[in-house]
Amino acid sequence: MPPIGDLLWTTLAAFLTFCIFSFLYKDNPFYKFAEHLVVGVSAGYFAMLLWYEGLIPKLYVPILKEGKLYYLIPGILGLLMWTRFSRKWAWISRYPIAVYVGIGTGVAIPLEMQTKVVRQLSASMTAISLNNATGINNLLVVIGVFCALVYFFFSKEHKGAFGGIARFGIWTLMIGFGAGFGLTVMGRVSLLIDRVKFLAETWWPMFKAFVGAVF
Amino acid sequence: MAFYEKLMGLDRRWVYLCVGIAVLIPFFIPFDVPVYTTPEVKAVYDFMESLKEGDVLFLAIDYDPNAMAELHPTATVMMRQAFSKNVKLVISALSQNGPGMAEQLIAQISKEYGKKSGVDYCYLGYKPYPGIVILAMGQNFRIPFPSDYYGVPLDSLPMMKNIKNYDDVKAVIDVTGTNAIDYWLVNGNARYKVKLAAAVTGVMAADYYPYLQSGQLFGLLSGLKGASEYEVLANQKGFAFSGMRIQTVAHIVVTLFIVIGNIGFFMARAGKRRS
Amino acid sequence: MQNKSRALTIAVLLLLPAILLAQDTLQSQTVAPAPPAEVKAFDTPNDNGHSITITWKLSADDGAGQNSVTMYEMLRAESPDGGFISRGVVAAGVSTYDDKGDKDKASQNYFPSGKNFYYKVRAKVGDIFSESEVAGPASAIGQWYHTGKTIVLAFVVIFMIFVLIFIRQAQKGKELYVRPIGGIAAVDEAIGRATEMGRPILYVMGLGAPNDIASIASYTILARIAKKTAEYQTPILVPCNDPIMMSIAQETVRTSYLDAGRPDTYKEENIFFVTSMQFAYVAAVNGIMLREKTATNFYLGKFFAESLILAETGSVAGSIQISGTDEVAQIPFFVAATDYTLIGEELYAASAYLGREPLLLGTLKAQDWAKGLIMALLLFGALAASLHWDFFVRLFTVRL
Amino acid sequence: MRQQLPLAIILVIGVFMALQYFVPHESSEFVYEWSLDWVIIIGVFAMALGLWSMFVVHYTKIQKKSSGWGFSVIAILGLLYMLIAGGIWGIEEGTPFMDFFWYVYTPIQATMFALLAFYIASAAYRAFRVRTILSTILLVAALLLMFRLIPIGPLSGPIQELDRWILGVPNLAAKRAIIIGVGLGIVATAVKVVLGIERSYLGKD
Repeated sequence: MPPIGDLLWTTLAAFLTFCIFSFLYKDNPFYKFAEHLVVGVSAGYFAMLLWYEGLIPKLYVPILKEGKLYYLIPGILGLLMWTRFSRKWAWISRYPIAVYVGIGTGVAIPLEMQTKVVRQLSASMTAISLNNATGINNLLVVIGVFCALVYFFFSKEHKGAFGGIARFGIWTLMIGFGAGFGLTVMGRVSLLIDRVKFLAETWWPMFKAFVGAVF
Repeated sequence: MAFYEKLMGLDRRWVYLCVGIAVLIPFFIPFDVPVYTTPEVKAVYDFMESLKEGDVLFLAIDYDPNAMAELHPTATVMMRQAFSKNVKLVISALSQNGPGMAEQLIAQISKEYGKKSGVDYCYLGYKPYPGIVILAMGQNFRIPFPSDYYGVPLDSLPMMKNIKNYDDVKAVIDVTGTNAIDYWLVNGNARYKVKLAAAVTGVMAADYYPYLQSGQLFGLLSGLKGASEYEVLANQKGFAFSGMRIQTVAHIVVTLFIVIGNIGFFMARAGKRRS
Repeated sequence: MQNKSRALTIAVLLLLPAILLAQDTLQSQTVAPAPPAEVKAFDTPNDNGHSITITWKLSADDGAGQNSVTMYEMLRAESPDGGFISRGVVAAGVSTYDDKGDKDKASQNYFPSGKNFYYKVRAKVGDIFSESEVAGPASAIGQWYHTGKTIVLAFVVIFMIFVLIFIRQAQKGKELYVRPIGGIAAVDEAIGRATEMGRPILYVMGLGAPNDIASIASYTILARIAKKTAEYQTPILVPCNDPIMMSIAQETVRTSYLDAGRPDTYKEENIFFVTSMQFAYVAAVNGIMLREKTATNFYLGKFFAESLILAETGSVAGSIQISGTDEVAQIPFFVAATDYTLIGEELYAASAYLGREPLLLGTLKAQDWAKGLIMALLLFGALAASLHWDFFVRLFTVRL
Repeated sequence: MRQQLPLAIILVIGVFMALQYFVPHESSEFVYEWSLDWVIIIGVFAMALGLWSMFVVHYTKIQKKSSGWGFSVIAILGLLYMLIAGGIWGIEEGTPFMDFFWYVYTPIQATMFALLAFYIASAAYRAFRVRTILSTILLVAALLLMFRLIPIGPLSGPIQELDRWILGVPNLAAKRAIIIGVGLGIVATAVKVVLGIERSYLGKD
């Protein structure tokens, strides 16, 4: 007979698993139960995580333990977020938000230019040729990227030759999307298999053993 | 409501039901589905079959437990195949968290075939810096591994008597979820002309097909799919195959629904034309 | 204590190859390999000033001669005449090594900046080795500009110039044409439908961080859409997965209602926080769709695996769905399961399209010019690569 | 004060952080790492707003006895449990806090994730019709990739090859084009925000 604690916890997990699957048929009290439970639990989990992994190491320790008083600045900014609790002073919260957004956008400008634009561009600079497979494929990639970029033009009407290129571009995109979709099916199915495994190979034997032991 | 309308406007719950069945039935009821075996997998299998009793093979189990799901089946089936043919194995585990897992696997399978450490196989275990270890083994296994995983000096192992370096093993098969394969390619294959094949995770596979074309790898197994192909070839269908069976059925079901939807669509169009 | 043990493991890791090679007892090689030559030690370029680079000429017995070298070991000392300690190893065939450490003085692996060091390199096989001449002194210094990133700087500058040019034009009142985008054209219709049905609109900003640019783009679109919903008097529900996103969304929507001249009808409780964890959030949004019977769903921002869950549930509820994300892996599912999808860059163009403010349209034109430039470079680059004009190709590789 | 100062802050910080990227020197690294802490710390304080908002949503439901208010009780109980359990016993493995994480949160999130297996099928069924050229291309590409797991006799070989080609050539091209476009879109949006051209998200009055 399995330890009663494990059994209860695992049975709860199995029950919640069924609750979520029941949503496939229609929205129902079981799903609502699981949904609201997980919303509360996850919010609490994340909040505690922020407390222990965020507030304590990033604010409490630096200021009170290491005496890095300059950490008071973000601390105060954080406090300013709380002005949102009052209608009258809510506008003050724009300062921390401005800082927050400023950091994000500032970092993004060069970083995204490097990782998304320059790197992709240099990656496409490969030798093209018509007398070997690799060369031809490289050529096709370059053409594909070119046409797809044409599709993204906003300030030019998609008609005539330009429209033709754009159309070829969107075809390329569609092949990519189709491939992405088809490629993903396998991964999604294995997620389902894992759940079935949990029910059939972890929970059920445990449950059966218990029932067997009791009756 | 016309038949084609039914086909097109099928309540999606029927789809869900079919998917559920498509996963559950093959999960609980084992049955055969034909598995197409790719040449790059068959190449490895044929090579293994070509080995004679007493030949030595280097099996590198260079993956962490987190890649177990995808790679354990391959390592298992290959080890079984080797032992069943009385091929001797030199086994390394060049991934930091791998050695324990590899040790369990070896213990289990060597028991199945009554194989003894030091006689039928030699488990070297783990040492840091895979690049250097692989290179050093090209000189002599004893440079990085003076003694095996269990602390027995290599020189005292009967099986290792006249095995010095890669020249004395028929080939290296690297089962890996890490970049160890890159070191095997550079420091093993390129430097010492090791005959090399690899089994990698599904996501890694795409990056290594080029090496297949260039002949630096004589075979390549991609994730669970490669493993299942190999299980079929070696005729010991196990975990990978049953997983693949479910995948195959599920994919067929999805495909069928796409077909059904389109049949309905065409019938609808034909219907419109008539009226 | 813990620190000490970590330091110990680090030390062990550093020395392990040396140790394990030292234990080795084989008779085969007794001849020491030829030593590495022309050893140079110099400050590592483009770094934070805690690393020195060592280069050398491979030993004659590396890949040739006796072909016996298995590794090189770096040794460092504070004076040329002694006290050398091992700093790390590289495999044979490699002729450069960055001797780097932490910048934080407390760290066990601290590497002092601006201090002189001397180096020598060992070519090793087993426990037999031969040492190079001593190189140095060299000291680590931090740089103030990363030369490897110049190309990125160039792109940013050029792009800024484009932006400024076209903003200028826009200010001059120059009309800019923008081609129609299906997903954006459908926004009005979608809002109208919700109004007719007297049902709310759902706006999901995705699971990005509040300062992900995709999220910011989503706020700006929300601003436009909320303005319309305010005019149409249709409630808009914005469940958020991050408190800061919630705060920003509240400000945004409130402002839009203000602009629409209907501040009285703004309901703050309609822009609310659900939870920060991906699938719990999705579970809740699923519930909202089915229970509030939202007539129109917008999914604009950063989305991950949940994209398809939202889209499918939405179509079960029979809502019109307009989606847009920059997550390449998720676009296929939005394309398949929603009525309209803003593909990648279109997401970032949307606010300009909806806002129709000349300044914003100006930046669209700048984006097009940048695209044009990139397309030209793309073709020329491929050509250069084929003609082996490596200098050109190298120009565009960022050396980090 | 209410409008201009925040915009000024964004401009200054934005430009500074952008330049910082080009400076490898450790003082610049320090600023960057510190700024990351700022983001985290602001986030921690903001969480209080989130929890409050969540509490209000459910509390009003309960108060109004609006349909399904009972479930709101569950949500609040779940929240309180985690806060209290985490507060008392901490969040290490084996605490009542982590028990709830492993046996309540994990199975639910894993099952939500698993729903995708069903949804991907029904999405395929509804979307992949040979309606237009585009939807046909989408359909064919998806089918070809799915066929790699379906034994279709002699065709299987060529299909494997074809799939590899699709992934390596058109798929790669599509991805690259999208990523480049996205990159430009991101930079453009970021620039608009830093320059204060796009300010709708900041609110005004």
